Parts: sequence; structure tokens; C-alpha cells
Amino acid sequence: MAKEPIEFTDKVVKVESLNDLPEVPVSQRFTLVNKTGSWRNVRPVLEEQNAPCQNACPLKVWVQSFIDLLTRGKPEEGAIEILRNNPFPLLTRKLCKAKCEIACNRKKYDAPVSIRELEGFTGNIAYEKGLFPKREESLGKKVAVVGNSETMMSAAYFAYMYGMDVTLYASKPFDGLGLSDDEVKREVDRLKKWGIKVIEEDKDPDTLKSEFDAVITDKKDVENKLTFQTQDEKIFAAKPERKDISRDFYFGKRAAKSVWQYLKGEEITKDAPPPRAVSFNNIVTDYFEPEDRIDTINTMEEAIAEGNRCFSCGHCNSCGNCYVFCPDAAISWVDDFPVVDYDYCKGCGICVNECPRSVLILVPERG
Amino acid sequence: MIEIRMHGRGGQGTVVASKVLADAAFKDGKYAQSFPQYGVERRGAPVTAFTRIADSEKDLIVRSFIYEPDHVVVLDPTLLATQNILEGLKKGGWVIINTPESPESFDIPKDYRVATVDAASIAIKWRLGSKTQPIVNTAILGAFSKVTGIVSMDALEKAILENAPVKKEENVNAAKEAFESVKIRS
Amino acid sequence: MIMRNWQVPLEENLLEGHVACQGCLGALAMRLMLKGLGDNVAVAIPACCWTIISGDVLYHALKVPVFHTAFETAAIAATGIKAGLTMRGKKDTTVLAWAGDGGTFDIGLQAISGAAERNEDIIYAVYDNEAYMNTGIQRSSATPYGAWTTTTPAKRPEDKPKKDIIEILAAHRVPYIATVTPAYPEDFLRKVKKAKEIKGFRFFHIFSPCPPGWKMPSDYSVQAARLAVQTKVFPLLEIENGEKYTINYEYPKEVPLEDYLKLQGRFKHLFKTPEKIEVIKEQIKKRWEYLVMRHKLTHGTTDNIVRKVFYK
Amino acid sequence: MSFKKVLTGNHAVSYGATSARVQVISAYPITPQTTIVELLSEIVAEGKLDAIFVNVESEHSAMSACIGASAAGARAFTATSAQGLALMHEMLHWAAGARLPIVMANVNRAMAPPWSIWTEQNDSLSQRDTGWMQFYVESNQEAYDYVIIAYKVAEQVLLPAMLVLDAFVLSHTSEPVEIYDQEKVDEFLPPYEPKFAIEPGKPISYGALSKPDTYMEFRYKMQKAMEKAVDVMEKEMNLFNEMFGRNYGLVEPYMMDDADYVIVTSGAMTSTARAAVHEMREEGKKVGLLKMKTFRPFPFKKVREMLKGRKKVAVLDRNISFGHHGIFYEEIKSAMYPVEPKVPLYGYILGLGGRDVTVKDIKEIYEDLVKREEMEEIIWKGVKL
Repeated sequence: MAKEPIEFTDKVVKVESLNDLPEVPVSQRFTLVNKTGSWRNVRPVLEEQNAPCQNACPLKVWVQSFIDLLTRGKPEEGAIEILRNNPFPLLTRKLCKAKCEIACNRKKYDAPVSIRELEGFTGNIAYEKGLFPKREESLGKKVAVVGNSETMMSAAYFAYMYGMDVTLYASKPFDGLGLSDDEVKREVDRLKKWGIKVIEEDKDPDTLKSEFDAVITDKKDVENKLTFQTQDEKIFAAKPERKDISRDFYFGKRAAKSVWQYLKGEEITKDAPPPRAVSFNNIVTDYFEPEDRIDTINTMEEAIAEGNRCFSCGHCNSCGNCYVFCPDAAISWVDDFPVVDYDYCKGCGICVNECPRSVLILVPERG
Repeated sequence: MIEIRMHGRGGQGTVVASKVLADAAFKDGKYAQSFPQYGVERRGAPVTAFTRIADSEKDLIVRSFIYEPDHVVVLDPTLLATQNILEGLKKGGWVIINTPESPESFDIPKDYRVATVDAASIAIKWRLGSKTQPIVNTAILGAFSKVTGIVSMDALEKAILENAPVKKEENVNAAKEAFESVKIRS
Repeated sequence: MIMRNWQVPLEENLLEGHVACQGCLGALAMRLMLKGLGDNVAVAIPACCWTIISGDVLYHALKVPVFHTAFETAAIAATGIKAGLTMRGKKDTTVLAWAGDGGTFDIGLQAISGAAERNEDIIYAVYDNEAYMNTGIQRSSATPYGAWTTTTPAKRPEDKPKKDIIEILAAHRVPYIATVTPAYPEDFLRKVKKAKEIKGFRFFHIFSPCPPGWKMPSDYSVQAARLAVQTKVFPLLEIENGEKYTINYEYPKEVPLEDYLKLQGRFKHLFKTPEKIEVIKEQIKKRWEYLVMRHKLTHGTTDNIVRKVFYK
Repeated sequence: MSFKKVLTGNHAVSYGATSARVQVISAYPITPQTTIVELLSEIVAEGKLDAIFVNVESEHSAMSACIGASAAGARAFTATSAQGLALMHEMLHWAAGARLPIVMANVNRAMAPPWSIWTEQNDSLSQRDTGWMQFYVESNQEAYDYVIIAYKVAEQVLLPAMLVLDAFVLSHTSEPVEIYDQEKVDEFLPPYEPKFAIEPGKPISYGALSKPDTYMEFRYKMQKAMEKAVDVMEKEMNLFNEMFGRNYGLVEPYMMDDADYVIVTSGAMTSTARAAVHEMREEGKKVGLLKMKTFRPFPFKKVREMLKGRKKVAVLDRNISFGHHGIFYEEIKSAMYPVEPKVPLYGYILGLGGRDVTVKDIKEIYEDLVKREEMEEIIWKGVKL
């Protein structure tokens, strides 16, 4: 009788003679040779989608992401995520109109997530620990920001974030918001600590043109309301509307971005409208329990409980559904995230249908 | 080769009797074979079983029924009225009957030798079976041993001890008592 | 490791490259079963979809040994394997009989009854897709009332309710019976782990939607299974020693049966005869009431039934 | 030490299974098999055999349990008869196709209806093409010996084996049987070491779907195993003879050396035929006897060797293939096809449903054989026309 070693392999072996088969009808190779991925006509792709909160926010704070980081046990990373778009989360906590909460999909399920509170609570961690967002690569350019309004405070913040050397001329920062001296000091100290030069005096923006590569000010009228350019190409202007503090912060942010584009020698473009957000109908509510909204958040426990209410619309928060429900074991769980093995994924679509937050989408295969 | 046919009724232990007899012959150093005629006899129904005894294993063994027995054993006397228990019996063969009657009281031709033993009473005495259905097989084998001498009482005793499922001693005592009390037609 | 919704082992004993249809919950059921049982397992598989799924005679899709056996013999082949392994000193190996509904509700019932009555030390699992799918969707006694199959055409759909296999097993007083479905993976795994520690005959009734057989897009199968639980078409239960009934879960809201039915083409014709849908609703109601009564007899209350939207 | 004991054929089988140290026994009651497993269950219960006894709900399950146990690498045993064997039929294919060395005792019994519990070979011969080896035994000693021999052969060629004994004529007949010293049996039949087994840590898939590109090769291997079994059997029976002093062959000739006329038999009627041949020899008739011990694999060579050049041969069949002939007759006829000059072969059907076969019957068949001129398709012996 021929030798019968049981060798497990994932190689295709051609049966060309009797000796290629064992004496007894037993398999000795694994089905890994079957690349069942060839069955597929649609492929599941993990693709980040916008959430309505994010789209509603003038600052486009990536709410899903910071809540995900917070509830994942990474509150500092969550705080930094906020700071990428929101310069003063303690001020928005106090003053923002929270359009995010109005847009929140969870509103249609039980009550909107306390995003403003969560953002403030999480942002506060950055205040306490002196955290700041990552800056863009330095352009080696100097920018002066002139004015006392919150818009200018935001402009200084973002200009610095975009990699410019920023000098802020403001005799009375955050003037007109009714903030206490402590609050003002807290925010100004943050700006200083990060590296923004703050000179507490009023300046005429025109006088700074020679000294600086660009100037942002609230003391001039704006020419282009979308890019905040003025007739002078070196001067950008933005004034607060005082309707919604986030919107006023956004003006500063947008002005800073225009300056950034200008200094890089790029075309100054207006902001494109955000992609469509995940709607409530896209949410698989079977994976969520109705929970009472926590209006005010003072502790980490409260923050996590409230954060867990977030549908995380369009943002993978590692729920694991796609991994668990894959009948083909074609999704593996790597560093807390799903990885689709397209060699074997048959494209059944269960992972997409069961993704509670529409972050997995089906893309047609082309040839 | 000696061939023995046994007649009895289901429940009396006829088939076991044929086997015990074979075993006893084996213990006497002979080759023996025993078998029932059909094997599905029901309680109360007539049963026929056979035993063949040969001097040695080298004798040519046959595996058919026994049509011309050397001896017959009747475990139930009522069968005499309904069955031709003498069928094929060789001349000079023994007819051993379980009955309280004397051997002379049966109308059996002079060609045959007749013995009777009250195996039923003996069985009841030793509490073998019940009053309505005494198990007479071991008792009648005792009588068989005595009158034919084909198997020794010693071998029979061993065979009974080995094959009787219960009341081994009682069965041996029954056989011994029948051995002593069997009556032979003069 | 973070997996927000589930606590499931990452060990895979089901390999990629198996040849189940797209969206087959029978395949997912095996994957979960083996996550729960680990790899000290031997499996007996009779004629069923899994005869094909596990690969042809050259290949194998599981990291545990499988013996392919005749249609009606899963329970007894597993019994034999258990006896053989025991005699070879491998007493702690879990032996799993893994069969479809045809091999369980119909042709295999005799051997199941025998093994159950003798309390053989095996786990018997039926992945129930409610018809003979491997041969091309013929009705079985697990086919529900009103369903289309190729032998119960839409003009004369199945006119008998599904056989109550759980009650048949309960009448055998086996130590453990569980109903599970891959749509509730943690409930599934919890029961598998519990069963693994029990000695004697353990029975798993696994509700396993079949996209082709149910005329349903392949991505709906988990959703269909979930809806079956939510609508009480398939209650999640445990029955211990044939007496102790536990309803594990009740969806806290009323879900119309139609939501479940309309997902599947096999029930499409029913919407022309709404009275037949009412018949099904009545069957579901009666069965549920019976189960609640048994649950109450066991626990004295129904308060301990989990009533959450997201049950795990 | 070996010892002798008066045993029924069935109990001889039970002792055989015990001596073979079977590990898993599964069976379902059927007359006249039942006493085999009754005794075995007692032996297991008394702890005299380390085995698991699975009481099942049908013969189909009995065979399936044995298949499972054997697939898991254990030595498995069952016994059945007639309707039970027929119910097992599907699983007989399974055992053979999975190449599992299961041994089964089948007590030959006629198939119903009408109901019969008595001996006939149609039950076992109907299983001819399942891939099982079949051995027809003549005495209780052979019944005992062949359980042991069957395992020894089966475990080498990886095919299941069936030993077949006549209902009542052997199964319920008591005669002395020598039971061998266990150590010696162990030496002859060492523990089963499976080449492939269902066991944890070895993720094989046993008996999965074989497409047209592989199935034929597996069947080819089965046939080769059957062919190999002939040599293995001869080798093992020589060893058996050496160790236990019993000389068995695939076929067993008696007074064949100068026989012009040959009577071919199988099973228990061979004893009666032997006695008849002996008597006829004493009467000066040149008659011999050929006993067919092994039906599958069919011993073509031996049959040709034995029957070549005889004047006439009578093949006695306790079975019938309706619409054709006695089955041993068919098989012997096909085996003799290439032999020149042609040996006239006559097929006799007798003893169906337990009809007694006597010395007289055999002698009459001989007389009939001698005077027959033309071959008839089928000759019935003893039917009440």
C-alpha cells in the first residue's frame, strides 16, 4: 500500500494518477484553494460617510470620530479630534446653538445625543492637559491677525494650525461675548501656550502689510463672502454675525484657510457642500437600545454612557457586526477593525446590510 | 453415533435439556451436538429437540434433523396422545417418559425399552418452575443417565451446574433423585 | 480587543473557500458553533447542504474532522464516533451531529429519537432552512405554513404548520435543548458553551435562512433571522430535561409578521390571501402562549425574559 | 490457556468477538441473531470485555454506529439477520466505501414474506455488491475462528467483512468449541491501528463529495483491496493454522483427489454433504466435495484449479437469484468459463427457508447428477411439485 501521509496544505494538487489520492476517501487539503472571491459581483468597501451632525455643524466637527475615540477609551485623541475643527470647545459648550443635535439621527429614535456637552466635556481634557491639534507643515510665512472678535481668535488659531507664524493684535480678545475675565484669559493663554504671539494692542491692518505676508482682520469689509478675500490680495477680512458662535468661529477658520491657499500660491477655492449624510433610514436601529439622554455631562462615566448612544453614523466604531456575520469567514479583525479578504468574499452583502451605520457600502465589481 | 430426540412443551426446558445432555457427553470426553427443531416454540406448544453424541470430533458430523433416533425422551406424557413419539425410533431404543405412572402402564411395543420417572413431582419438590409448569428437564436427564448409561451422572452434574441459570443445586438434586427413582419396564 | 457589539472568540475553525451559497446562514451557523466548541470536536454530517459546503473529497473547510454519513444517520453516526473516541481514550472530545431539517425533521428522526432516548453524549444540531435546499427546495416537515417550495407551488402552498421538533425532543427528556439563530450570535455562543459542559444528548435548533430557497437577496439573511425572532416566528428558548422552559428573549415592540414575510419571495403569494397570513399569526400566538405558560411554570414569572431591542 | 466449551454457533460468535477484543458493539435484536449480542452485552456488563455496547433502535443504526466507531478508529462489531441485513444495505455500502474494517456476523435467514426465520442465503448474497468480504462458515468452531480471522484480514485491506452462519442449524446448535488463549489471539490480532481516523487534531473530511474525476479511482482501489484480500487471507490462514492448528482455505476440498463427480456446497450443509460423500466413497463412488468458504472476494483461481477436468459438478444453492439461478452456481459457472475442456455444471436449489438437507438428499443429488445428460437451467431438489 502506498504511503499515506496526511499533509494539510492549501495548494491545488492535480489528480493525475491513483497515487495522488489516498487509499481511503479522505480530504487532506483545505478549501483555501477555492478563491471564492471570484463569485462576487459587488464588493463591500469600508468607506467613511458623513453624519448629519457633522454636516450641520458650521465647523464640520467630526462628531462621530471624537465620540468614537472617547468611548473607545482614547479621550485625549478625541479631544484633539475636536480641536482640529473647533478652536474653543469650552466656548461652544457654553454658547453654541448645537445645530448638530437638531440634525442628529438619534432624534428620530429617542432623543438626540448631547453632542455639545460631549464636545465640551471632551474638549476640556485638551484644556486641562494642554493638548493641541497637529499643525500643518510650516510655510515659513508670517500672518497678522487683527481684531478682538471671536472670529479673529478663531482665525489666529487656524492660521497657526495651517502652519503659519501668527501674531494676534487684540486689545480686548473675545470682546462683546460677555465672557468673564477668567474665561478670556483661559482662552488667550491657550493660544499663547500653543505658540501664537499675542500683542494686546489695536493695529491698523494696512500698516502691517509690509511686515507680514498676509493679514486677517475684522476691521475691514469683505469682498468675497465665501473666501473672505478683500480687494487687497494680502488682506482677508471676516466679521462675526453673532447669530451662532460656531458660525463666527467658522468665518475665522475659513479666512485662515483662504490665507493658507493664498500663501501656498494655490487658487483660493470656496468650500464645497459636504457629501450627503447618512440618514436615519440607513441606520439599523435593531442594534441600539433606547436610552435616556444625559443632558449635562460632568463625569467620564456620563460621557461614555452618552457617547454610546451615538449611532456613529457613517463612521466605523468597531462594532464587529461585519466580522461576526460573515458566513464566509472572509472578514478578519485586525487591530480592532475589519479587513475584508477579497480572495474569499463572495459579495453576499450581509456585512453591508448589517452595518448599523452605513459605513460599509457595496461597490460594483468591474471585470 | 448416538442420536436422541426429546419431546416436550415450550417452557419445560426441552431445548436446554438437549443442550445439557450434549454438554454432559462432552464432559465425558465425547463430541456432542444439540439443537432445537425450529427454535420459535411458544410456551405450552410442542417442542422437539435433538442431541447427537459421537465418540470423537473426527466422526463425520451431520447437520440435519434426526429422523431415526436411537432413544426418545418425553418430558410431557400428554404428548403421547397427540404425537407419534415413536416415529423412526430404532429397535431396542429407550423411551423415557416423565410420568407418575409405571412404565408398564403404557402401550409401547416390546421392540422398545421403556422407563418412567415422576420428574414433575421431583421438580416441584425442588421448586423448579411452578406447580402448573414444573421444569422437568434436569430430572428427566437424571433418569436418562441411569437407564442409558450414555452420560455419567458425574458429567451430568457438572453440565447442570454450568448450564442451569438459577437453582443449580436444586437441579442437580432433582437429577440425582430421578436417577435413583426411575422405573424400568420389566 | 475592541468589538463593541460582541464578545466572540476570534479563533476560526471554519476556513475560507467553502462553497456555501452567498449569504448562507448554515455556513455562518457552523462558524459560530465551532467558535463556541473550539477544536476538540468531531463532526458527523449527513446528506445536506453541508455535504457540499465542506468541500469535495480533495478539500476540507473545517479545522476539525468531519465524517460524512448517510442522510438518516447523523445522530447515530455521531454516537458511534463518540463510542469509538471514548474507547480510544479521547473522552473529552465533543461529538457534533450537524444536519439539515430534512435529515432531522424527516428521514433522520428515528435515529435522533433513539439517540435522544438513550441520552447519548453528543450535540445534535439542525440548521433549519425549512426545506430540502440541497436537492432544490422541496418541502420538508420543517416547511412553514403558507410557504412556496418546488413541491408546494404557489398555487397550492404548504398547508400544514411546521413540525414542532423541539416538543418532540422535549418529550424525550433530554438534558438540553436550545433554539438559536446566527442573527443573535452571543445568545448562540452562550448556549453552545453551556451545552458543551453538559453531558448527554443536547439538541440545537438553528434557524438558518437560505437566500436562494427563500427567494430572498443574499444580504437579507441575517435580517430575516432577526425578524423571525422579533415576530416570534422563531422564539429563542432553552429547555432543560424536557421540563424547564426558558424563553430567553422577547422583542419589546410589536413587529408585524408581514415585515418578515415580505422579505421573502416564498411568501409573496400570501399577500393575495391575507386570511392565510392570519392563520400564521394565530399559530404563532398559540405557540407563544404555550411557551409563556411553560416559562411561567418553570420560573413563576415572565419578568426574567429579556426584553431589549438589542439582545445579545 | 485455551479451553473447550459447548456453545451454540451464536455464542461462539460472541466469544469470537470477545477474543478479538472488539471495542464498540452495536446491535438490534432479530431472530435468530439475538443471542449473539445478548451474550456480548452480558460479557461487557461483567467487565470481561472492555467495550461500549450501544443498544440502537434499528439495524440501520446498528451499522451506522459501527461505521462511526470504526471511523473513529475503534474495532467495531455487529450482528444481524435477514430483514435486519436488508435494512442495513445502504450502510453496508457506506462501510465499504469508507474503507472501514468492521466485522459483522450475519445469521443466514430467509427473507419475508412469507415470514420465515429459518436458514437461507438470500439475505447475505443480496449484499454481494456492497464491497463486503463474505465468509460462509460450517461449524461453530469456524464461527468463532472467523471473527478473529475476519478482523485480521479486514484491517489490512481496509474492507469490512461478514461471516455468515446458518440460522438454527448453526446459530442455535450447541457443540464443543475451542476458545483460545487470549495472549495468543492478541499475538495473532494486534490492536487496530487506523490509518485514517476521525479524531481531534486531524482535520480530515471523510467520505466527502467525489466528482467524476476522482470517484472511479476510489472504486478501483476498492477492487484492488478485494483482490489483495485473497493473498492476505491465504497468508493469515497459514499463520492461523500455525498458531491454532486449524487449516482453513478459501475453498476446502474433501476427497477431491480422484473425484470424477464433485458436489459444491457452502455453509452448514457441507457437514451433511461430507458425511454423504464419505458414505458414497465407501460404496466405491468417485465423488468429492468442494466447500466454498469465501464468497467475496471470489476465489476464481482455486475454483478453476479444483473443478478442472471433472466429469460433472453439482453446485448446491440454498438461495436463488430469481429469474436466473442459484447464486453460487452462477458465480462458479462464470469462474469456469475460460476453462477448457468445458466442465458440465449443474445447479441445484435446495433447503430454502430452512428446509432440512439430509444425507439422503445429497446422495440423491449425486445419483441425479450422474445420470443427467443435458444441463438444465435450474434443478429444484425437494420442492413439492
